[in-house]
Amino acid sequence: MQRVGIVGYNQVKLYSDADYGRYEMIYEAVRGALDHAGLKKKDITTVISATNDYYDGRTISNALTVEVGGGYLADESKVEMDGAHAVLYGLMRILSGNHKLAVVWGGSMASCFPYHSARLFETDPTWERPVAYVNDITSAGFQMRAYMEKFDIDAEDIAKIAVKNRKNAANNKLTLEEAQNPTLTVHDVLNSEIYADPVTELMVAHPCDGVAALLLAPEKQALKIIDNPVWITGVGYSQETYYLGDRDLSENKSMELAGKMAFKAAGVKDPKHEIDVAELFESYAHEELIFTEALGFAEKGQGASLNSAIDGDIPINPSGGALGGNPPCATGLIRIIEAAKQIRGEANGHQVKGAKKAIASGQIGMCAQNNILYVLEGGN
Amino acid sequence: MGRQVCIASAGFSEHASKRSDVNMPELVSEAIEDCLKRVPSLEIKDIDAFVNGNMPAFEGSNIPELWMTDWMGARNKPLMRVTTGGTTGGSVAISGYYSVAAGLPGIDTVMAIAFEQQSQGDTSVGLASVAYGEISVMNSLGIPYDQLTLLLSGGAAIGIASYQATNYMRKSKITEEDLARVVIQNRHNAAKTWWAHLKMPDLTIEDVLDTPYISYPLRYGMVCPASDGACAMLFTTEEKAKDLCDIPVYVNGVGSIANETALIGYDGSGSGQLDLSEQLGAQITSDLAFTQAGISFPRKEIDYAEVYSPFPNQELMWVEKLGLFEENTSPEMYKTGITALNGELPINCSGGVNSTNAIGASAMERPAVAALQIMGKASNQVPKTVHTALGHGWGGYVNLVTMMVMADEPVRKVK
Amino acid sequence: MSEEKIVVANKGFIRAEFAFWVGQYMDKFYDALENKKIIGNKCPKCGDVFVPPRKICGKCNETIPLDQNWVDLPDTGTLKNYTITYYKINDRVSRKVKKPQIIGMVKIDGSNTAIVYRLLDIEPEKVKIGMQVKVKWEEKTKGDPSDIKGFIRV
Amino acid sequence: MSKRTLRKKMEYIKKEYVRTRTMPANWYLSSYKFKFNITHMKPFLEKLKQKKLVGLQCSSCNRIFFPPRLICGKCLVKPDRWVDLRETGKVTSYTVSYLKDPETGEVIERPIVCAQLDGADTSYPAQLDPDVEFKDTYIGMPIKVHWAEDIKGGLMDIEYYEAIEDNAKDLDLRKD
Repeated sequence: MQRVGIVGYNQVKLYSDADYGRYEMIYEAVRGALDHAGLKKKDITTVISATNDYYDGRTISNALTVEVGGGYLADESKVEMDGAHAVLYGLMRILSGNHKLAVVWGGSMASCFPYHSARLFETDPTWERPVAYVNDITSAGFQMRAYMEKFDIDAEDIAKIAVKNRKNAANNKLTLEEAQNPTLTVHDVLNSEIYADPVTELMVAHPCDGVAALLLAPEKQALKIIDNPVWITGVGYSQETYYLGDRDLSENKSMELAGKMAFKAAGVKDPKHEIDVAELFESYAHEELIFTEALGFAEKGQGASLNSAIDGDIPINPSGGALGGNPPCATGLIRIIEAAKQIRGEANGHQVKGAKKAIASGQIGMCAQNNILYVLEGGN
Repeated sequence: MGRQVCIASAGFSEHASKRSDVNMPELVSEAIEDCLKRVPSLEIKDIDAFVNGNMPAFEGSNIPELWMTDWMGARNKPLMRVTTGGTTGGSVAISGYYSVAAGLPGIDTVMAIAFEQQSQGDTSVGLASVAYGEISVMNSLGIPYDQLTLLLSGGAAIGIASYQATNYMRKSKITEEDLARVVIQNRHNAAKTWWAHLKMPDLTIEDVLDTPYISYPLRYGMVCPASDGACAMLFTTEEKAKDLCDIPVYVNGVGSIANETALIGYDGSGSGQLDLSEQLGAQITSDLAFTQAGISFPRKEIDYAEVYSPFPNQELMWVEKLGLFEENTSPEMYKTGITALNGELPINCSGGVNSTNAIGASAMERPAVAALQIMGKASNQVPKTVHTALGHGWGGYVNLVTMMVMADEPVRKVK
Repeated sequence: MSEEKIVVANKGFIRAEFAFWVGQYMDKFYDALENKKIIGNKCPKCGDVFVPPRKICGKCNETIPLDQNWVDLPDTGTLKNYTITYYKINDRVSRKVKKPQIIGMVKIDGSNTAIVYRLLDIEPEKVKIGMQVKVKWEEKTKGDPSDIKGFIRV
Repeated sequence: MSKRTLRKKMEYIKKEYVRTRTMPANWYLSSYKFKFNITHMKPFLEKLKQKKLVGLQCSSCNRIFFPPRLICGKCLVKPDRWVDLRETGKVTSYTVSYLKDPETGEVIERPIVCAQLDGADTSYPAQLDPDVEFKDTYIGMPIKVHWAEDIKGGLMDIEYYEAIEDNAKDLDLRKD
């Protein structure tokens, strides 16, 4: 796979109830990304957005964002998945050779819609949705229980992840204020309110308001635009079957397949030693462990023994991850931006020393049914 | 950079106003089955990736691809969902093209699927919600809701089309009869297409003009139906397509240029498009796609066209805006039969959106039919040989357009 | 702009109604539920039994004919997984309730998939993965998913 | 569409499908909020109170937006210059709405127009003088603002547009 450069990015600070209009927030993200790269509106040839009709409360959620998202007379399209999937489409458009600069933006305002109800709309409407026993909350509980039961893991190990991510979030000023907690303890996490037993409230990446934007350019153009683009060298994505009863929730098949595909594309043979930093979209603390295992950073069931702190073996989510704020449709995009920041050395306050190769992931669906993984590299 | 992309097959499900015998995934699986029938050497497990889309708010299900994974055969396969409202199908087809063109390792054969089961949903509320927020902000700016309903009775798709119709009628001085003639051609063609919805082999101009107005100058008999249906297209690389089918259809140009929002506009800030029949976005899209495909004289070089025209005035408008006919001449072309099945430039021989409109799928059915016409496998096949064809889609808030130009010969990309 | 920002947040007020066609496979299944019976269908290739029935087996991509391969199943099963939550979600809102619900994932005996329902008449501490459960039917069945009120311990 | 009652059936070749049961679901937009930043509308509304019309101009491409816009899509910047506009304009597009009178049940045909003020580069849907017959409406028709009796500082201060005499010599521009 040919490499594609990330030449600019911007993320609006996350708020639980932002004092922003929707269009204003999108504009701020896209304009900021263009300014970050020193580009103009007329340089844009294609715009890919990631929004969701049920999150925005409107049909064709991209139709009226054409002007504010920089799409006027540009080749415009929308991916109705996570922002990270929109990056994939932007990447495809760049790789096809038809486009020179792609703007990818994604986000939504969770303060404006009933998040859990909108997620309920994902379930099988002919069987599960009328009774609503399968939803994003219960599926989180099932997933954590399946993981703990199969590998005999303590809830404490999972709480540790929540503590780590929320502490990391405190060092990242773009994260949600409510999610930051530099003094959190494992005891606090385990004793917070029950979300879906065994998951507690503090293990959950709560939805919030936010928009992020990213600029992609082909290799030649990227080098002309800035001196130190971050390269996307590999991407993999996959989807597993839908019904929770058909799946082994203790592992994540789609992340495993996405990882294989991405590492193969990027020529990564030994992810554990080659990857310097990982930004994973974990909707719940336990998903981070399941992902680390799926990606081969640890043996199955041994994820908790990996030191994933900011100065650890493989720092995972030094930015705070999705636990630091989860704006639907933007979270995966923010993970890519954070990984790019690490490589460029722009991660103020949560920089991993000497990060050269990073991975970032995005997901959608119950129990992370569909995953996408990127391999990012620095250097020219 | 970038690979040559071919369409190896396309398939449809039966369309009807109520496909009450199937649920959404089953409807989709019908289209996939039909698509794979034309490529006997390919099995569902040989497909490397999937691209999907529908118009979710018309159907009440969010990201239904998650649920229908198994029905599509997408278990443990890469999948991407693209939706852009009315142009969803076109956007999905284009993303199918890009998925192959990008040359991501291991992704050679891509199944693109667009579907809609409109009978499940509430289309009027769905349409109202397009600009629901805008309506509410105009209310905060001092317009009471009863006034807004009056203003926006021209806000839904049909209203927009009637604005376009008045603008177009002023320029080209056509009569309602000209509009009815387009409808007749479409419905007669639909009668010969197995999957089409409104099959009316004996419809006459008088019948159409006998129906009441919905919104001047559009009459009930001129308006598209609401259908249930699905469409699937198979994109693959040049080498694989040659193995799979006799006549691979090369995708030579794609475009989906967005224009400014119209009518109340975003934020309730008015229309950036003064003349709704001008369609700058469509003009630039066709320029872009034709340039990519190396076509300088579309009127001469295009052998077949499928345009997205829920309303007859749009069909007249699009064929001009896409560069197929000179400005204001298309009504004449319909009169003289140039656009008929055995004409010089047949248009919408499947019956078009005017006869079958499963919104999410409609814009994909256009390139799908065009591709089948090139292959010689379309159900209402034109008698002449089709070398170059185009499929067009329209939607959004009068501002989104998709277009795909296909041919039986490739235009090599410059390295 | 130095002026104070004015942001309005307007509430919506309309509602869209949907009615999902269940398809002929699920229709048969609901007919059975109405008679307080559980049926599934079997993949002719791998032999997996699905509850509820499906047109296509995702594992082998094999189409299961509508008129064949139906399997009658008992209303007993094994608990595979469970969770306890105070949240209740519907199409409009999610809210917290006082009494927690125990939601279990139950593998109906003789099938290869699991279905998700409430566990009834049991204390949260006593729920054990692997325990045998049995369907508690709603008294008046309507032929929809709510005919199964939940599962109780055998 | 409000004309459901007037529909005449059109026959087509139909195929009957097995009717299966349905599962209900709802999408409650009442649980949604729509957030808008309307800071840029404030000066505009204040001017309306004084019966003055202002448009917002993009200082990059010089287009004038009436009503004001948050962002100029062409340049992707915030327009920030206020310009005065005249009260005259023209119809850029129109359609006829058929709404039932809630009391009499009679269907009223009323033209809805897109109005563009002279000098502005955008148009917006507005109402025409109720006395103007829908048959007399045409594209390019000159119009003038009719102010409401009590001015509140809202968009309804422009109650409707009244038709003014068409000075255009070229009558070809009129609708036939």
